[in-house]
Amino acid sequence: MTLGFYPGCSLKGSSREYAESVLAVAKAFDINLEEINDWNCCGATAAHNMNKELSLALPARILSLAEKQGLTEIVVPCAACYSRLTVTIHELSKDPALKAITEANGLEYTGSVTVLNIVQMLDKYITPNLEGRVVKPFDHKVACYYGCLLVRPHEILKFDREEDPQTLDVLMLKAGATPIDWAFKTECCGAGLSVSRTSSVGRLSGKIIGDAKDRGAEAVIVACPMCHSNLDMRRNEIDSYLGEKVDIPVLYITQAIGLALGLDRKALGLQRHFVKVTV
Amino acid sequence: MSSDTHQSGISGLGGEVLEHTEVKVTHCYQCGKCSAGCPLSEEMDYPPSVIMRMLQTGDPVLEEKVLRSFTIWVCLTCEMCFARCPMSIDIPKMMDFLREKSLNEKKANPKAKEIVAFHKSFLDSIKYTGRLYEIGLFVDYKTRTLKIFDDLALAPKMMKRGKLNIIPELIKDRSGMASIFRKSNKKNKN
Amino acid sequence: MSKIGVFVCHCGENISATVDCAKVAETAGNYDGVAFSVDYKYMCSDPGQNLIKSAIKEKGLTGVVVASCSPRMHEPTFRKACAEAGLNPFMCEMANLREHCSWVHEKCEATTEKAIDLVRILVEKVKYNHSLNEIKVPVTKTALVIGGGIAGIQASLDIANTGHKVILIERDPSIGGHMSQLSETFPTLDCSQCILTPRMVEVAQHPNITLYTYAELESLEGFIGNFKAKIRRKSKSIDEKLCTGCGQCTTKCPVKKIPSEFNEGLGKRTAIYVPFPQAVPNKPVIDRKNCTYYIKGKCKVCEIVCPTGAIRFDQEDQIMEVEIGAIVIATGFTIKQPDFFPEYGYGKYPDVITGLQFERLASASGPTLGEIRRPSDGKIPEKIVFLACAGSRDPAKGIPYCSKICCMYIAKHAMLYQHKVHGGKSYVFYMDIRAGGKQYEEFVRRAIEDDGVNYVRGRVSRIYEKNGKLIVNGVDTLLNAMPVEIEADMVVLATAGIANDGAEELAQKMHISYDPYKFFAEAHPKLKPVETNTAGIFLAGACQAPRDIPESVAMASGAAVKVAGLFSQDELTREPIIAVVNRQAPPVYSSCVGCFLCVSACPYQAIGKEEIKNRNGEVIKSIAKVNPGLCQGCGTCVAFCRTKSIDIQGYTHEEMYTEVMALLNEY
Amino acid sequence: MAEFEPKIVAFVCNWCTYAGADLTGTSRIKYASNVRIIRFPCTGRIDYMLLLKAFDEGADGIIVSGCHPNDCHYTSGNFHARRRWIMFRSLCDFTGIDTERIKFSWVSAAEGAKWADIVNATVASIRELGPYTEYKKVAKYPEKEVSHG
Repeated sequence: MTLGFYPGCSLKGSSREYAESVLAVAKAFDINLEEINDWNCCGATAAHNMNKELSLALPARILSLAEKQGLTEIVVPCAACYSRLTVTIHELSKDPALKAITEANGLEYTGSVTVLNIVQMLDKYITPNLEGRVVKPFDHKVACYYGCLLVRPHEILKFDREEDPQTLDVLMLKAGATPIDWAFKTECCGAGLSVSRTSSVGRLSGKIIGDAKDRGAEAVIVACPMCHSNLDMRRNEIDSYLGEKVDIPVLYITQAIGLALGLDRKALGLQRHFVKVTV
Repeated sequence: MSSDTHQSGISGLGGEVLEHTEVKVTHCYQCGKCSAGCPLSEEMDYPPSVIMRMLQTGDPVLEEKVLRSFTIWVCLTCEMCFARCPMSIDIPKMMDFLREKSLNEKKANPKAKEIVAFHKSFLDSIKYTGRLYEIGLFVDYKTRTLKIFDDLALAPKMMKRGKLNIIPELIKDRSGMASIFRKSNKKNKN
Repeated sequence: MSKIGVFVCHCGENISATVDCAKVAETAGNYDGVAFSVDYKYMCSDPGQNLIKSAIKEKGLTGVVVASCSPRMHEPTFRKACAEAGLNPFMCEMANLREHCSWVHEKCEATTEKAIDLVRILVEKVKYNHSLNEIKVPVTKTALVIGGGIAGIQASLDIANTGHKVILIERDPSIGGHMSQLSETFPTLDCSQCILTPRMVEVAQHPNITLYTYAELESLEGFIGNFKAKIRRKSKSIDEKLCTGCGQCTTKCPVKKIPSEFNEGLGKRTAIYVPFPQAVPNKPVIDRKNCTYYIKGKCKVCEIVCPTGAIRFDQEDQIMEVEIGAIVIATGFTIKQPDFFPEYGYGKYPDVITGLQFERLASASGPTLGEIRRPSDGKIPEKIVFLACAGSRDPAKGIPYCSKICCMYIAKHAMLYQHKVHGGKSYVFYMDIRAGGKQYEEFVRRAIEDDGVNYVRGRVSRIYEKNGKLIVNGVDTLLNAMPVEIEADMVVLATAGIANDGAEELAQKMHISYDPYKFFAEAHPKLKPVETNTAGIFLAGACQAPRDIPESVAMASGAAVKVAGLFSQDELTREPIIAVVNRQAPPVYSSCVGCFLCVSACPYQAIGKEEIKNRNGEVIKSIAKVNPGLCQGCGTCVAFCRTKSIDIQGYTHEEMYTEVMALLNEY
Repeated sequence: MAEFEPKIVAFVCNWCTYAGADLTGTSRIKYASNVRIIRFPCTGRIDYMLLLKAFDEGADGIIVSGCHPNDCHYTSGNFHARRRWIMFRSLCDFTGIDTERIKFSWVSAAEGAKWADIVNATVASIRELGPYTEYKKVAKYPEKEVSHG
């Protein structure tokens, strides 16, 4: 089967291991991910911070391209892109004036595209067939970290419960892991302030890594490239916030699933992490 | 101002917030749950509930302080406040509007220089290439902020791990992209 | 031929200042059918009324129009005067020349013309009026009280003490309600059980009160003074006559780990149980859901140990029918449980408890014998946090209202904690302190000033567990919304007071209204706080809205007086302004075609079906029939009726069309 | 020329609007004297044929007023009145009866001033519309001619 695929900028650059693992897992289940032709950046935090119209027009172009390409379901692994696309669909359906703006840009979007985040994709197409495919159970205590953009705003995303969500945990359980009950599943990692206010990120991500460590997690599982880069690449700041060196690796959910499926570590891009993946 | 805002009895900046975001500042009863849950509250000059209160007063002096505040820039739009607000007030949406207005009126807080610069660099990057060009973004951001040495150690490590593209990815329809930016900006400036 | 008298009042100068009263009387005197017309300074005075009475007698009047003030003011006065003179009171109408004319218009020709019109309308209407007789209904002088909490207890005792019979039903095995669970009560800190238990015993022993516990209302029909209720007496699996309450069975029952409802899950009970030691009646029931015998078919330990042979495993629910004249609903309320709060852990932290659970911890008869110990490990909490408005005043969670009692009981809890745990630290997160009651504010101040409770103004955003502590993320809005993080040992949520489960179902059984939150609706928020919109059904206590004990008791006594007032009459009289379905000579019988649209339109369930039978008892026709006891006279059915077969006495089609035509033909 | 004085009939409920109009009186608020109030137990009782009858008989304008939603003395009569009004209005619009001349409103027992405002506004708007002369003419055609049809 074929699903639409919107990788987003991070997956082509700093988070290419996410893309690699998504594609590897999909391939293992005979799912063809067809990239949207000539896709553009969704605008991320910058656009909606600076310019509302732009923050809707950019995702609208993506949706319009997907529609033109005949894709009905598109997989968006990046939680931030997922959030921007979903919010855009919501806003466009709600406000005709906004729709007019996108149309002014020569963009047409009739609303036929469904956007799936990675967890929804896995839930829908992988989980039902997972049983029997797990050759190397991911037998570790894991802290599943959802971050902000997968669960909020709940009114629009309607994904899982907004505090203490469970979908990733259930998925990891099926992959043979022991998900721990911890307190920072949906606290913000610092996301968009990664570069411009690194100190804040150290504090916010530090609390997350700290709690995971305190509760004995052997790995943190994420589903968002921004969360990953903050939790993985900002270890200096995190360690200095925590006052100790913590080397718990941070894995994308698709990497963890891939490992359980017995896929090649390199194919999953594990060598690209800053914190060495020991699990 | 539309007649709606007039009818709501909210004038000034609160009225503009209502007009553009449907957020009614009068809905806030100052319980403080947003400030309590905000991960960045302690870095803000005015926590979110205080921003709401300032807008409620309709006092132009306080409204000016809101537009010049650091709060609106350090807000991460993590949506925690909105998720837990007992009155379902969409504070993040309001923050988006305040940022945009602050920027248009050239009132962005000096402490937010780096944050604004980063956002600008980011948008510039995608304006010309359609997709984010991370090295370009970093170079542009560093020229804007003169923070040359921050994060410098990160780049080679990323490079080594294949996380940075040397050559930008370009989309084909770059004129279409440019047009989207032009149109969105035009409307924005008036 | 009608002989109508018109009496135009000057009301001192209130009417005559702008209306030419003499001209009104003179003009009216010339109308067909008007036999007498006069104007007078004060029609409502004794001489004025005598003028009407003597005219009725002397001129043999068949109808009267008094043109004076609003009928809402003096209609009863003038109708009574007419009745005293031998004229049916419903042959008297009032034209509103004061409120609707002289007071609202300038003195001019047009104002007098309007006055003349208003009189003419009613002169023509009176011609079509019919003599009506007040409706009399008998009264069954027994009251049903539903719910045996403090409100139901008070209402039962008050009614019983007026000499009337009361049937009190309670769905739990014992009366006492939430009040019996409380430790101390605000603002005096007297022991709840100490003041409640004597009342409970009084109920059990009162000769006028019949108490059925473990019983629920099954159905209700009838109307004020004449209700019929079916009561389901759930099987207790014991013979109450034989049981002496010795307690052998409850001691020996092998199923001992059932969370006790009375202790809010903090203690355990057996499958055959008495909810608490002071229960009334103090006889056990078997909880069939948890009893080994009912689950697995064997055990019967209780039967073996019972010295009087009172266990009845095969006992069935009994449906009992009672006739009653009035009902007091006192079914109380319940509270939201911690699992309602995502941000406070969905109920997964055992040391995040409700206010009611704290009551049990603080109660000398509770699971910890009054020591404040946390449920998880039994440790005495050194730091405790109380959260006000947990769910209340939270439209996002669907509860916009204030639960009213929490501010006070939180102050009490914090105070009790400080008294019991020396050196302990307590924090209260609040938005406003609502302490409007006698000695309430002083009580809260005492908690803050004398007992050192830390009040922090702000709402808590999140609670999570870390290293055996509960981390409470709050804020102090009085300090520029500064974040406040407390590592607490225990957190008490003052969860919202909500309507009982099944409140909606009960309201529908009784045809009473309820608000969007399923609290029962009073007939008028100010002037009829204990009445419902169904005559003869009254409300007491927290089933109407969250209420504290003094308010519940006051409401119960209020409801009891309403019942006693009703029972002071042998018959009820009601205005005959009710709907009637026409009847005609055979073979038509009635123009009603039996579409029964009126049945569904009637807000009072006052319309039923009537079968017209011939001499052989065969049904010829089925038509609508109005129950005069239930009909309130709104007339909604009249507008619905497509055959114009239903009409409302006093506002008939004939009368209303006549009014319109009389007005416009000359106007 | 003297100003046109419209004939306005008000069908009001006993519990809210009638009492509200009483309050207008006790508050001594002045309003146009063109209105004549006819009292009903509830707006739910008003069958809308009566409105047509009023136009037939020469009314220029009509006010129907009862309790606010949820304030009905009889729980739901005003809701029935409103629903019926919505249907009736479209029927009138469809069949050529001027619904501009019918004012449907809610006036509570506490809204004395509102009652005065409604009457004044209705009088003003009907004055603008002018007398409903032609309708009256149609309605008053000699009976024998009508009865043939």
